[in-house]
Amino acid sequence: MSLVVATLKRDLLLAARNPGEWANPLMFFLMVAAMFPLAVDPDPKFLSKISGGVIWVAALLATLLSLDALYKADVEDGTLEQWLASGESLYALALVKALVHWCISGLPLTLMSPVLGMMLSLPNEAYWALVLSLAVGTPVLSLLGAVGAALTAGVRSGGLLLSLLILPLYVPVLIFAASAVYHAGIGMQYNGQIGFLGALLALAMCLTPFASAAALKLNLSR
Amino acid sequence: MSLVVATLKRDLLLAARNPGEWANPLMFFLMVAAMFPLAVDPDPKFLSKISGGVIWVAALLATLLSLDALYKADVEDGTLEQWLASGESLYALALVKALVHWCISGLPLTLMSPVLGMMLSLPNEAYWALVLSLAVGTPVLSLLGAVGAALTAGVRSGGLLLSLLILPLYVPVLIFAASAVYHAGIGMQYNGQIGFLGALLALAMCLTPFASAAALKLNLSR
Amino acid sequence: MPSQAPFELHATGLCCERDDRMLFQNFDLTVTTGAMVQLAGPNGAGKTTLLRILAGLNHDFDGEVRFAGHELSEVYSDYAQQRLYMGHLAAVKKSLTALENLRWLTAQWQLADADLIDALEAVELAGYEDTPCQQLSAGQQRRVSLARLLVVPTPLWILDEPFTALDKQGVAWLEQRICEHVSAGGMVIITSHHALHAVPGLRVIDLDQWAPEVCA
Amino acid sequence: MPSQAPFELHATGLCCERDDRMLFQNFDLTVTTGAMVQLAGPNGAGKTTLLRILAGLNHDFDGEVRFAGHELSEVYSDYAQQRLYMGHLAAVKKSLTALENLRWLTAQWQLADADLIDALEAVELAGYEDTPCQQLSAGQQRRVSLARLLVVPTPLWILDEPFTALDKQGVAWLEQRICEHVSAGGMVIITSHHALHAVPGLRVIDLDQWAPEVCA
Amino acid sequence: MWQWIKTLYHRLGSPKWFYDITNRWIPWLVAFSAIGAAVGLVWGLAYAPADYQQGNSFRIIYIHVPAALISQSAYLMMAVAGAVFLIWRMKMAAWVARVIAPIGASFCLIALLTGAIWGQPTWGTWWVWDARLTSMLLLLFLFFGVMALQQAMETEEAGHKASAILALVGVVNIPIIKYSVEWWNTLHQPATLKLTEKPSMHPDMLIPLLIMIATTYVFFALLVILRTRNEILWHERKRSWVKQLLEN
Amino acid sequence: MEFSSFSEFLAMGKHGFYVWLSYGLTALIVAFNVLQPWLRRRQLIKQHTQRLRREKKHAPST
Ligand code: HEM
Ligand SMILES: Nc1ncnc2c1ncn2[C@@H]1O[C@H](COP(=O)(O)OP(=O)(O)OP(=O)(O)O)[C@@H](O)[C@H]1O
Ligand SMILES: Nc1ncnc2c1ncn2[C@@H]1O[C@H](COP(=O)(O)OP(=O)(O)OP(=O)(O)O)[C@@H](O)[C@H]1O
Ligand SMILES: [Mg+2]
Ligand SMILES: [Mg+2]
Repeated sequence: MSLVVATLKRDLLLAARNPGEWANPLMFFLMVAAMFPLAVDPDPKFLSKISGGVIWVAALLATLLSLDALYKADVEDGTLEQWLASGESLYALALVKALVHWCISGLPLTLMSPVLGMMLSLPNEAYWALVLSLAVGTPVLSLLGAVGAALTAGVRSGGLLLSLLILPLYVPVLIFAASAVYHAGIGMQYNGQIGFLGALLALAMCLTPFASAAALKLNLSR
Repeated sequence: MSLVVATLKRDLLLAARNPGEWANPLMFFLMVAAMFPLAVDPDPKFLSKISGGVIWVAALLATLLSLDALYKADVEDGTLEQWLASGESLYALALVKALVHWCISGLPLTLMSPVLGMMLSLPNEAYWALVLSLAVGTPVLSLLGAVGAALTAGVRSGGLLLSLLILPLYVPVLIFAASAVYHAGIGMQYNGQIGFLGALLALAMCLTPFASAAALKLNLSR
Repeated sequence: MPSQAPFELHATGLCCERDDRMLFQNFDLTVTTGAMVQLAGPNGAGKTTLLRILAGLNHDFDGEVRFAGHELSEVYSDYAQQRLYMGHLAAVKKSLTALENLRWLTAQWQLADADLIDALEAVELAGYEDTPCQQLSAGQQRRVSLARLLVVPTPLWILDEPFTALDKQGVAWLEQRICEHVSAGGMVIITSHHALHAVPGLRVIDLDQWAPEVCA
Repeated sequence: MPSQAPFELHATGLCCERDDRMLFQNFDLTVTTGAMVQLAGPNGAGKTTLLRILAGLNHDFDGEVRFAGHELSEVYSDYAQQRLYMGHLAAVKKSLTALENLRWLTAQWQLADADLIDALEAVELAGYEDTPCQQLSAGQQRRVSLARLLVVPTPLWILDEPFTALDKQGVAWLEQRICEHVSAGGMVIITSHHALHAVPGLRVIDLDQWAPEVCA
Repeated sequence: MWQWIKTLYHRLGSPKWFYDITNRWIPWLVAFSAIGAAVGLVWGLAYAPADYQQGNSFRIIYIHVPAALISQSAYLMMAVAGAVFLIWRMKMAAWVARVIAPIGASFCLIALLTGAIWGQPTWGTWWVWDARLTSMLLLLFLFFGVMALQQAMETEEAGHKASAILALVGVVNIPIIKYSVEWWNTLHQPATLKLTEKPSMHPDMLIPLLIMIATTYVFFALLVILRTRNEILWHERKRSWVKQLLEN
Repeated sequence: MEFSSFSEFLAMGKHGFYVWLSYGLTALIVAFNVLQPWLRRRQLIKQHTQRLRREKKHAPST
């Protein structure tokens, strides 16, 4: 147990020492969202219709890109091997890693999203839904993505492969979250969607660490 | 000169041996484009308005992600050092690498784009503009991106850093290309935009290899 | 340091095949108090593989490894508390300081910082506690990882090439530390291409002798 | 193999500082026909750094290196045709075959495939021409890279730790190849932790002797 | 009963048994596939009456529906085989799982292509973001993901395990994906384009469809067996029984 | 029989293009799936027999 806490501390410390780890996804998020008006149509009325979806797609891509590095360094420098040697459960590790990943990707994105909403003329009523959906949805992205990261930890150019593996699994989150924001924007209820996201989160918390743990073991008992 | 040709051959051979190199960007392209209807609105009328922009953003992201690996393997296994030792010009190498990158990313994307156009209800009049803008625009993306790849070749988690460096440079390409497709879709002329893309391409061909060469030298004389 | 029941690790009939090649066959080994074993053999003989099997990290083999009479996988977390495994890789993060790294490496045993600082001093890293490890040389980084040997209370050490990147003084220090540990009733299993001249009671096992006949 | 003008490489007053530490100072070296130089020194002494300076790959130094009377950077492409540089890294792509790799490694000289196949045979890779290199062992991969020494017509070889990963036979073969090259009027500059006993006319330069006094 | 399961398990785990027994099955499977395809296609293409609305374009149904059904079953089978491999370490299961992926992806592709082609005359468009179409597209991506992962791993063994884990994660997700996509679709878009309103089909239309479905399942089994046999030949190449087999 | 002539059968009442295109693509994909294992099997057997022959040739010398 003490190792779990120590790992949590250490990974947060690492993120603090390498600001790129959390700043880069944030910048990417901003830039993807900023590219949209340029590519499509900068008319605010038009933007306000698509802004929720665009912000969510940007958040999803930013999360995805930051996932690649999740386990790679740990595999390469032997940290993961030491974890395995410690006899501590890999389930706990997988959970901690996903948690840390969320803290340095999903959480900043969530906090940043209102700014993007402003840039993309998000309807006023939808801000709360956007933040809420990101707060509940991005942990699911981290958890699911961590499975992919664990699977591809030993693979050379894992980045794109990871996207291929994980994007289809992200679809339910995307659909429900975007729909929550959209409905909030046209003044409708969105409890159902957020509830569904919550259910997904609960499910992901229980199940994905098992898959991650299995994948990690596979990468380690080579 | 013979080394230039040999490198061209070898890199294409490598791509043929590792199908992931060209298949992954393609899949990513498809998936990003497929996420938009899910996140925004699947109504064909609506889609046909944004399809050009969305396809271009997807192409841009797919190119970007595949850039990360462009020089990395060559740095790590000493290929680049051998190139430098050969006395052959780095300008030629940079050009060859960008060309190969385009062949395995931009070219397949261009060929695939009509399918995406179909899926995103691209207006019939815009297909030709889409393919043309991709054919002229993606080489610019490869050339510009190669500079970023050369700069970050020695950096650990270079992927996101690369995106940050390169995305702003991609903006002009994106704007003109998306506008070409959009104008074609509403039945207007788009020669001007394509012409501008062509000019960008010419400029990029002449200048970026110098920048890449300088960046590579910097990475190598450590 | 001594555990309640006497420490006992038995390996019987270990066989391991990699890439269609049999590395070793019917390998037997017993490790009890005071044992000091060096695995020898050329590159690719299977030393690391065997060491990882004995450490319970590799499950891809035939035969069995028992700890205190039980299958290793059944009592793995007990076992993990009683043995220290150091692999090829140092598990040292470049952007953390020496002390922060050592703290994580020993987190399982919850040691006091004062002890850790003493250990760093003993491996000649006094004054480097708060230096990020990327500013340390390769040998110094290994020393951070080796400092564990001074503070972690496990009877069995499993060390894979621990002399890597150490200079002469470092090698001498480590050999002496190993001797002390063994004479205090501890156990060590080690691989090294380096001859351990200064260690009494050393048993050298050449893996090639356990390899089956090679068919041309 | 002999070039028109006699081959001459002069280094004078080379100084190199890395991370605030002076590696060597006022280093002089002349390499002409038949020279055989080994750079020695402990890890981190600066052997690789010096070798790369002599190869024209590193420009971060004081002093000058002249080839046939000209600054190296002025006549670099001529120089590159006349010297072969082999670094720590083998520049072998795992998914290409031995022959394909060798073809790229010698592309500059446009050699016939038949010669390349002979060279592969000479380094005991006969029959592996069409095997992807990931299926070769580390030593065999090095041999692919070393096969160049048989076919490339450059008078000067600059080799950084060429014995890495080679077994005894391989080492003997390489030493012999170096002797042949030198006695045919070629030149070799080499770093190696390994003593080159079988090479006549060898000049060993210990880099530590060129390092300035260390201030404690 | 238990005993019987156990022997079956041991036999299935034995490549040699599988190789020998399928040797005897193959002719039957080939015959069934050929006859089934001949009867089903001729009946469906030439004898079934034209649809009162869609005319003759509905004849695409005889490949579209079987392909769509089989590709979904294929994913499930792949995941089950993967689970068997992960739990009981049965090598045969890993080979079967690996072999199913490209076959399943092929049928998925067939369903998508024929569906898209069918859409043109009936809906006037190649593609709409209908729930069923979207989830089929995602299924194709899942297949591709499993294949890419298998190929990317360094050793084959690791590839088997990794793709088995991924397939299992995918299986948990498939119902979620399907449900969410359907729900999303009904929210955004009134179902103007239904795949079919299922009127009771004319038996002359229905029977060939059923024949084609059965045939496709058999044909799928045949393909899996053929590929698995190749895997066996490769992996068991050093075993004496393979050597004997080849010497004859 | 739904069609009175073969050309009518081919035309499929204006939908010939769609029907035959889907059947054609399906045939291609199916053909690939049948050919792949067959070719692979031939290749495997060739490799095996070559190896066996090589091993036999080497056997007396060892
Ligand atoms: C790319 C486009 C299409 C895709 C991906 C697709 C996918 C599917 C799938 C997955 C099924 C199996 C449903 C099940 O699980 O039972 C199915 C069934 C079916 N499809 Fe399609 N479809 C497409 C286009 C069409 C079109 C254009 C039509 C005709 C108008 C059509 C008619 C049918 C019929 C009649 C069935 C069987 C009846 C049923 O189970 O509801 N499909 N399709
Ligand atoms: N992940 C792996 N997959 C397949 N084969 C492997 C793997 N790791 C090692 N091997 C093979 O197993 C054999 C033994 O490797 P091992 O690492 O145990 O050797 P070693 O005796 O420790 O060598 P060294 O002295 O170089 O450390 C080698 O032939 C190697 O090629
Ligand atoms: N890129 C770099 N930046 C800063 N310092 C470096 C760099 N590369 C090497 N050094 C330092 O330069 C010194 C000499 O390194 P060099 O690689 O030349 O040593 P070497 O004599 O080849 O050692 P070895 O025997 O390990 O090959 C070392 O102290 C090293 O720390
Ligand atoms: Mg080892
Ligand atoms: Mg060196």
